[in-house]
Amino acid sequence: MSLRNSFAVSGLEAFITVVLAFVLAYGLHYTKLPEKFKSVVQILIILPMFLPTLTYGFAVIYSLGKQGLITQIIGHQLFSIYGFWGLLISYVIYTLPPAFVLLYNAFKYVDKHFIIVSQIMGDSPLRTFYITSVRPMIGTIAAAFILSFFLSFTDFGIPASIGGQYTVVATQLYMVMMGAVPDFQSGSAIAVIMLIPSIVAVWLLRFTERFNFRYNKISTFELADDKVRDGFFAAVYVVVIAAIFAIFAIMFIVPFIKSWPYQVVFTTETLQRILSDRSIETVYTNSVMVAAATAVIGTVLAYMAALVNARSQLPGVCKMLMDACAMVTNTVPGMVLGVAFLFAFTGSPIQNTFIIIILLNSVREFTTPYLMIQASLSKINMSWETTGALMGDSWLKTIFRVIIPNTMSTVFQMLSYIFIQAMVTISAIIFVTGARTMVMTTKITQAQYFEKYDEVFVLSLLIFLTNIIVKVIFDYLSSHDDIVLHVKQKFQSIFGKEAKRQNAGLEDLPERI
Amino acid sequence: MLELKHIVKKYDEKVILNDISLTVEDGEIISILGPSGGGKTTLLNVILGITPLSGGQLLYKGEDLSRVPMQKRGFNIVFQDYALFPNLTAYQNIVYGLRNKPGIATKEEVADLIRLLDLQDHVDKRISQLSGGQKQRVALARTLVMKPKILLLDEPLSALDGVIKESIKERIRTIAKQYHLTTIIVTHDPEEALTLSHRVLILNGGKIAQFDTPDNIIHAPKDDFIKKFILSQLQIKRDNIYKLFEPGAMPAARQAQ
Amino acid sequence: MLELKHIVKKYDEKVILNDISLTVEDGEIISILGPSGGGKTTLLNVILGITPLSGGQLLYKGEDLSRVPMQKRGFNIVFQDYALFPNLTAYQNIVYGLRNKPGIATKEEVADLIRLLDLQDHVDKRISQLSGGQKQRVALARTLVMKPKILLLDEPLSALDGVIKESIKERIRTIAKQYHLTTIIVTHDPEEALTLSHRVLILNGGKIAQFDTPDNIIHAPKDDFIKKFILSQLQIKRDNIYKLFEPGAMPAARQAQ
Amino acid sequence: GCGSSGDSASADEQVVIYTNADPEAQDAFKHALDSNGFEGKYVMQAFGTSELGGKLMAEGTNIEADLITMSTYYIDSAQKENKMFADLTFDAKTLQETPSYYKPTTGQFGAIFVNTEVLQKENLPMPKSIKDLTNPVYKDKISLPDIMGSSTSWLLAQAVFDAYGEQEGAAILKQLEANAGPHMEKSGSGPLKKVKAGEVAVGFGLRHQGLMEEQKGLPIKVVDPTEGNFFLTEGVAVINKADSKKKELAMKMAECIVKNSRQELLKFYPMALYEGETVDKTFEPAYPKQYKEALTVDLLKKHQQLIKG
Ligand SMILES: Nc1ncnc2c1ncn2[C@@H]1O[C@H](COP(=O)(O)OP(=O)(O)OP(=O)(O)O)[C@@H](O)[C@H]1O
Ligand SMILES: Nc1ncnc2c1ncn2[C@@H]1O[C@H](COP(=O)(O)OP(=O)(O)OP(=O)(O)O)[C@@H](O)[C@H]1O
Ligand SMILES: [Mg+2]
Ligand SMILES: [Mg+2]
Repeated sequence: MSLRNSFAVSGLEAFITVVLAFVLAYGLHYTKLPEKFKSVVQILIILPMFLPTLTYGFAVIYSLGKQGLITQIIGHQLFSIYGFWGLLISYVIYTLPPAFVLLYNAFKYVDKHFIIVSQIMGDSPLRTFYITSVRPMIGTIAAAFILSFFLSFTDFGIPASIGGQYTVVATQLYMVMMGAVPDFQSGSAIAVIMLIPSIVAVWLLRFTERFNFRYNKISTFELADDKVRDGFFAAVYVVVIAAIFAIFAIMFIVPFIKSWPYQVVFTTETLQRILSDRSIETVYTNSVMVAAATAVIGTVLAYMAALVNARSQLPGVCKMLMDACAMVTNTVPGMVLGVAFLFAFTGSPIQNTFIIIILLNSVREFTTPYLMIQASLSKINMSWETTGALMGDSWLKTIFRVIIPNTMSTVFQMLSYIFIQAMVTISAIIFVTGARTMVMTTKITQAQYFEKYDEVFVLSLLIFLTNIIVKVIFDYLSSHDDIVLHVKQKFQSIFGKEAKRQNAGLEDLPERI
Repeated sequence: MLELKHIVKKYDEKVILNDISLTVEDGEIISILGPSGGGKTTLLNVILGITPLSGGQLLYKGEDLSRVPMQKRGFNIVFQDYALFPNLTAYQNIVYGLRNKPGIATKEEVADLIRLLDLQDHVDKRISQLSGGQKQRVALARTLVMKPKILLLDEPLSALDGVIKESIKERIRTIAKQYHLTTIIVTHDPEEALTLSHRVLILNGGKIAQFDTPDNIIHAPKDDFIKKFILSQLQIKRDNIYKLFEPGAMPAARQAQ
Repeated sequence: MLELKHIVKKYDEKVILNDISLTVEDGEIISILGPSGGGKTTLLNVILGITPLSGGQLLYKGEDLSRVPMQKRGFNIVFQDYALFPNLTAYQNIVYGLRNKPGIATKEEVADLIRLLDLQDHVDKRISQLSGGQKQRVALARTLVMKPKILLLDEPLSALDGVIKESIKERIRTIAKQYHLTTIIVTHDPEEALTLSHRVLILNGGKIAQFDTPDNIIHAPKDDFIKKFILSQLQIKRDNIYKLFEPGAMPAARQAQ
Repeated sequence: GCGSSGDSASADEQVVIYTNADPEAQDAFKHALDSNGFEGKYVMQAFGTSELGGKLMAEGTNIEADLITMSTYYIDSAQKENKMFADLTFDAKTLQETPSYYKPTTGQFGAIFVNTEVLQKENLPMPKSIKDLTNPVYKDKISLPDIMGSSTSWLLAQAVFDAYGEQEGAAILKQLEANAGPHMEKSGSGPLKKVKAGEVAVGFGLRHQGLMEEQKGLPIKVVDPTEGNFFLTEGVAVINKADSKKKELAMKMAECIVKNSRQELLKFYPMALYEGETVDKTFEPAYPKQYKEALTVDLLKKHQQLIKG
């Protein structure tokens, strides 16, 4: 029953999310809206990603519930948020950003030239749309569907807070593993059942791979002016972003209100009280430290794996294994992974250290950065390693001198993605944090147990702000990776002989052999 | 008859095409020649209607097309990179347009065209299985099936082998004659431009450097640019080939032995 | 002296190179010519050592290199797509190998090379700011700095303009002479092959069709394939150009007016 | 006095305390420890009941903590499973008999609470008993914890089974579930959350939590059900670790908590656990009651069975 519910709500949710994400991503590539507008929209759509998933359920209750912000503004409740519809909406909000990011990036590799070919061949607008946008994206659409499906299929936070009578398999797992009587044995049985769809997912991905094709090159062209088209998309963006804002606005209001919704008086008391707690500082530092370390280690892991896959001569089996690994870590519920780590590392020296948290996070956030870097590694020149070898480099040396510098912009994207994810994930690490290794998200979970919602929101905002800053910095670095290069050269020319040789040339070389 | 009157095209205040006026007769083959960045592709795009004009007029058979959208102009293009749909077979690509305008070409006409372009053996192949020359011909067939009023070609030959190149040139000439098709070809190879077309338009920095018959361009180059850019290339080629066919006159060969 | 003895290369039982035997003298420029898929790039890869032999032997100065890994052979290549490192400037690309083998070239030698290739004004530019011809020369310089025993070039000229093409050809000849460098060039343009090199190797279907001086290939083609593939291309070109320079002899031009 | 002297210890020597207690109880523990010379000699880390339960089951004596406070039925089953707690070396006279490896810290009653504003707006009668809530007028207007997800729900089940017997009780509980509809909560604090947010009019949960909101001036009122206020206890236990010095220190702290924090705890958790304790009548529940059988995990499982079938 709960399994059927899970499939129904996750399936429908994934369908809606993919359609919506597709429309949003399409508009950013195929309209002539001002570039500034587009870049703002692009960030706003993924804003929910910067908040801990735990807050989504709250946000929905406090905005669309009986006493919610939206309900109060409109004057009556739009629909009952408990059960199917609440889940559906929260899941869509939850999975829209990652699905959007996936599709948005994939559109970059679609040759826009074909729009003209299609139009000039007399295609109807619908057929042009299909042949130039949908058809080339089928593989990615499937991937986005799977991603979205599993995110909601394995999430228990949202159904726990607004699932109502609509039981899903993830909450069952939650109740068995973490309920009144923890039962890890039955829990693992449910977890195994939950893994079955990932087999289907791997198959689906392999199947849609057949539809994939590569364009020889990616040409851009000047889009025709079309006020109707641009206006339509502008409206879509405004509506979607307004909806996201309306639902999350409450999070930015509650911390400044004495007691929502009974004493709506502005106060910074709550904020002061919560932030004056000395332990917050430690926990915040821990969080940033863990997220930063996870970002670095996760990036290195994903990079190495992708190198093996995209640029090594290892047998195909290794590469397939790598892909399967990437897929599976994405489909295992975080809670199961956390409990697995708990059992695996009990009694080992890394128990109750930051290392285990970082390791767990790195494994959990493997898939997306892996896919990101793999795409860009397989696009860059295949002759560089050979050239490097002919110039006397070892393979590793070429990797460091050439391959990595030329994928720097993707590396920055990976770093910021993993950092943000590590800041917001909860379900996996909750089991492996110890007394001295608490992070923000576990603190938030506690606040939730103790009914301190204002604290939940304040801490979430802190995470949110941190993520925004990180995102902005890394986006900037990513689009200006030559700046990094420039700074590096400056440093090298200021310090050391080694630098001088590399930069200024041959001053130090012996005159003759 | 296609008339361009004082055509101006700017991108963000940067003038790319500057006061281009010319007339192309029906059935004529025109080559556009010029250095990289000279505005060749832009001029093609303007005629096709991909990109709007910044100034001037475009007339076809006296009708002003300056504001008519691309789809309604009835011109067609073969892109330099062919832009064949990679998910369809060669044949599906060729008859792609017929789905939208079923009456435009009969089955026999398509078969004729396939035969004319020597594609019989390749129609069932996927695009990735075709050689460069074959792709080129499929792209040409796909466009010709649509019976365009004017055929535009962007660097159609630059990626091809010498032998294939000649055969495609021959085919373009045959088709232009057979269908009385006005054809405009962008290229950067003077030999190609001068041997293929009735008249050659040389663009430099967005302006017309010369628009004349090959004969006149070779024997009466209008300025130094034409002499240097066009003629010196040809002369080097001529010298190379003269030497090759002169027995024992190969300097490189002599040095080695 | 480079000797190939009964070289065989297969990919999954498909024979790509079939019993290739030949000898290249020191300082000689050799062109490899042939239709697409003929095995030209494969032969270059086999000599360079990127891909292992399926059979036969490769000897350099009498030493058997068949099992010696690429890095130890001391040969070097300029790829068709240059494979320059975009994160480095032109100059950093040129001296890239010196970090690993600091003694291999002196400062003056590098400066000489840069002058010879006319790159003085471009050494501080990023790769993306260079034109195709400049990239080509930077790639050449980067390889020459390593003082390879044999220089391999895969279609080094096919992407270039006529005028630049001639100047690069000239430079390759000068360098080969100056450094007494054995040079092997893959191309699909007979004109290029025949005017640039001392001897031309024509490959067809993985076999040697002819390996001879340009003179002999033109005046004593060994078989029909050579006649058709090589000579007809050249003759067409010759005819084209003869006609261009013969006043009033242009058939296309005549037809139109 | 269980005082100890000396300055704060280095991180390695600090005693690690894991607790599932509410912040108010944590504060009481801290106050007791700090004012008796243990300041800086321990770190206290709070967990959700489920997570701490999971850790106890999975890690056994490998757990980082030296000292825990936890729901006592959990302590029992962890001891059964892992034999992980040391016998306490001090004594304190409890009102009820306890095993040798823990002493109770708090007793927590179950109760009904209502959101008076919502009750009024929806024109609902004030409930007096749990059974009242089976009345169809409360359909979708009440929120209850789920017995599978939270031990708080057990207090509800105990009250019902005690008053109406197993058969009728199970039927009543099923009716209650149907009435709660979408507001069956996985966590014990869920119902109060719903009542606070105005999503429902009535909820069932821990009495002291409702009391606290009432005192804050929110439109919330605690109602003691006539079936009785049943209770669960939390207790303190020492992990049986190899490091005897730390175990000793942990033992001292356990003793200190038992002996010095009760005064403060009684303010939030008005239930006498030790001999000589008295409770302010105004905070005392109206119908305090104890279940006839010992509260073990097996009993909980049996009740789960009865309800879920
Ligand atoms: N969409 C655009 N926005 C701004 N500038 C453009 C755009 N398209 C082309 N240009 C500029 O217009 C000029 C002419 O470009 P065009 O592509 O017409 O040259 P071309 O003659 O076809 O060159 P090539 O032989 O290299 O193809 C170039 O300087 C180019 O940078
Ligand atoms: N890694 C490989 N695996 C299998 N077959 C290959 C591989 N590399 C090349 N071939 C095949 O070997 C044959 C010769 O290829 P090669 O690249 O040497 O041709 P080429 O003469 O350089 O052609 P072109 O002029 O098109 O570059 C082709 O049929 C090609 O499909
Ligand atoms: Mg162009
Ligand atoms: Mg090749």
